[in-house]
Amino acid sequence: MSELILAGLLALLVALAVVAVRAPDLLLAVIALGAYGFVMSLIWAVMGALDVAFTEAVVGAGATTVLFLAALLRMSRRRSPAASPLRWVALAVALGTGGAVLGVTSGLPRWGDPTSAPATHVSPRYLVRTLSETATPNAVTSVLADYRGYDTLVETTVILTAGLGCWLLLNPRRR
Amino acid sequence: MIERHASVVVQTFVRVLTPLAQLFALYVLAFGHYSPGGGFQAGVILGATYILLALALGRDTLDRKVNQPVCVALGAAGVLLYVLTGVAGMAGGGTFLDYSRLPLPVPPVRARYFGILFIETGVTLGVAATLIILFCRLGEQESGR
Amino acid sequence: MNYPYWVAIGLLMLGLYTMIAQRNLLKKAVGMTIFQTAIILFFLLLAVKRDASLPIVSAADVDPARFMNPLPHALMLTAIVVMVATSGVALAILIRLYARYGSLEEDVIAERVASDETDPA
Amino acid sequence: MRAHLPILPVLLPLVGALLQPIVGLASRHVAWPLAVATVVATAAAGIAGLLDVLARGTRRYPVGGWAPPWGIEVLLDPLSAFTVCVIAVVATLTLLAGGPSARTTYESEQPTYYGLALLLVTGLLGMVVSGDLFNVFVFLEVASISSYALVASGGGPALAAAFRYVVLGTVGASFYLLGVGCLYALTGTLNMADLAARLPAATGSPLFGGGIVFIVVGLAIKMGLFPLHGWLPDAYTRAPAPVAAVMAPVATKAAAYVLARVLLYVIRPESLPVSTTLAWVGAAAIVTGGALAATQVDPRRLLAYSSVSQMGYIALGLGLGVQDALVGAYLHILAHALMKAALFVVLAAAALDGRGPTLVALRLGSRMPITGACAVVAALSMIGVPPAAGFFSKWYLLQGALAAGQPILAGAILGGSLLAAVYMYRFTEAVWFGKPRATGGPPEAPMPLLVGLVALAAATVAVGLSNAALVSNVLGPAAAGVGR
Repeated sequence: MSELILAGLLALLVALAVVAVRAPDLLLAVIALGAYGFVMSLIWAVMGALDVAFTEAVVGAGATTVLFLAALLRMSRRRSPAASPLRWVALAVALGTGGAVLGVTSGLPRWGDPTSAPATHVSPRYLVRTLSETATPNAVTSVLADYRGYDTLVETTVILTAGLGCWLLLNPRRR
Repeated sequence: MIERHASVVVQTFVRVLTPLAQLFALYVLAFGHYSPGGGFQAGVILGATYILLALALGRDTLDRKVNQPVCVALGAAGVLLYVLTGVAGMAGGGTFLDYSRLPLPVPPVRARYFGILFIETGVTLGVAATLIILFCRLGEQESGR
Repeated sequence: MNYPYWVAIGLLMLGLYTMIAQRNLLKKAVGMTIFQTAIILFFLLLAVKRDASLPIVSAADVDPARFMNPLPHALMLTAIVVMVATSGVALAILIRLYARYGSLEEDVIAERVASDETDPA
Repeated sequence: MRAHLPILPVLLPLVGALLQPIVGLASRHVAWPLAVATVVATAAAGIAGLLDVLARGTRRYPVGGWAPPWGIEVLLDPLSAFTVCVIAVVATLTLLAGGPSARTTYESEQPTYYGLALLLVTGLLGMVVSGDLFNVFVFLEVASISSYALVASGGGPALAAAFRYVVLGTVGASFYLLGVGCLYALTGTLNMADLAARLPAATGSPLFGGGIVFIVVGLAIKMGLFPLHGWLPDAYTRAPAPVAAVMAPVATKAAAYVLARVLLYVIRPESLPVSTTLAWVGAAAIVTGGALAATQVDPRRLLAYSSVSQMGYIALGLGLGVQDALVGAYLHILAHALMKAALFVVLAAAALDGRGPTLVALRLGSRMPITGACAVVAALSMIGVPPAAGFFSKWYLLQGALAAGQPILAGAILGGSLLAAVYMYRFTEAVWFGKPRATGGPPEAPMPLLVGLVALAAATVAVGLSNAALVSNVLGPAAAGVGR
């Protein structure tokens, strides 16, 4: 059952991505991008990554869309329909990269394999010991905030960096 | 320019919803230990309540409530709270971010629990302040230039 | 059945194509977001274990095969935040570009930048 | 404090950056002194760390008290400690020298500018000391996002350059992340030492080759390696003068360091053709970048293309992978950072004096004799004239190329020097000769700028003179240790 839901959501995801990329009206593109983010978060929820789904829903689908919309208020909604001279280059780069990733994924463990390397090395400790070592039942929280808390500090720093950057760039007193 | 929404229903609803959403943000922050959620999500929700205020009651309301330079400084203070929690672990004889060495009157494992809470609070503060700044600046009107 | 990986690859190609081929800079930013989420999807697919539940454990010393791998989840939380931060700065640059050059089309901006550089106002 | 030496080069600039907006609420005049004090402390910690590592060996610092591979470890060995010193010292001198220029550019926004500049330094240093591939990605993004904003703060044409930089930089970072994902899928670990132990058993998988190719391509974009340098010339040309002076010498070096770390420490270079390709790409970068630099009329663009050429030397050395070539590449990281910093500071001095962005309009020699003299020292080092640092780094690279039996690559190294002679001659001629145009400002650059500039030029010569000691004590062990 959840296989079917996942397949349906993935199809919807691709459709929304195409709309976001192709739409001639930028407002439509941004709305489609927001819907894309939301469907993505549903997919991750179905896959059991609830923490990521939660974040994608509030940060990816929510905050990103709000920021895109706030920016669009100050810009033109139209885009010129002319084709780019670079589209063949782009197609070659995209196909080349896609082909390379496809080739590489032939080495991936079968999807959902509980004996794959990521499932058996490093990560089991987090599940087995999160309660006894950090008193935190949610292993994602304990990995994020404690085992790999250094990453999360830097991640918060990234957010602040973006805030300072926008603060510097969009000062109304500057030209 | 983002104007005050015309409908009284919307305005009243947002006024009622805002404190509730902020309370929910605190819940998401504190309950991240047990269920999905944590500092980032809480920070975004907290920041979003201010954006909601701006959308429903107009930019003026937001500008009255938010002093932008102080908001930037609060964002930095949030990250600083994170760093200081880590430095407190160093002061207790551990490495940076070793919460088990925090100078708290609890056993080491319990200290890790509180350490996570401290840093998540810092994250919430940093993310919420930054999101408000991003929205204020991205949505600012042209007339100031 | 590795079909979810194929979706991630398709989105990755779509995003990359858009970033290069679209002349509208906002569309490039949209492509950038799709490209980044594709990679996040790829990473998260690695975390799935068949018939496993959420990585929230209620007792000590559980069987790790019964729970999803929490490590990619934690990593991708970080990646999502990084993605939004990049979008924020990109949008700030776009707003300034539009205010200065009155367009979001790559070639129009390039023309006006060129005349700016030969004749700095 | 000794126990915490590995983490201090990250903590100090981070705290300094966080204090900027808070202290900025009270006064904007303390921003510059605070920033300089921060980087001075960082450089001191970096040097102390290097001395400690040389005396007592490699230091592994488990952040959060979690043993790797479960936690993130910070790694201070001769190579990372050396690179930390390069970045911290050069950032100190450029932030000092860029102060007067930043004051006129940013005025009341100085706290924000210095906050972002220190975050850039934090990101670069964090990448260097990290022992975890994903942690490197996060620090890489701190450095990148602050760079995007700093370049864009130039306004006008700089905005277009910055957007291009965002798009290409995001592709680079995402490719890197994809490569890390492949290696993670293969081994289940992100820790560099753990990967190095587990990868040899898994070299047959397409995930191994694919992961490394994605990582190398991603980092090549970030280090501005030809032909993926598309973002670099415009970004360095249009960025405000103080930003170019801070960014250009160090921003690409951290990515080059990570490339060295991944290629030589995490994987065994002999197992893949990636290294040979890298050496040839480096040679192409040297020649193409040099040729393009020789044709520029804008001195900033000239220096930017020269950076493309000089990054080629580093890639070539890393690709060759033999002892002398590695020593040459590491020494060139230091030499290029010093001389490129000096040259961009010279341009900042010219801009302060109101001189336009063409070679013809530069002409500051007789008006600013000290500044002009420093420009000549840096230019000679760039060409590779002894006893400047640039001579010795190229000398070791040449030895390495010959030792590896690659006379064509050795030819590219020499050809790059000839091209450097052409473009640096044009640069120096523009600085010194031609009729000085009288402008309103006082003669000679402001004192802090001169202090930083003279220190950079003096360091270029000092590093050259002391190269034997540097190589036998620091770089030799670094090159040998990485090949271990």
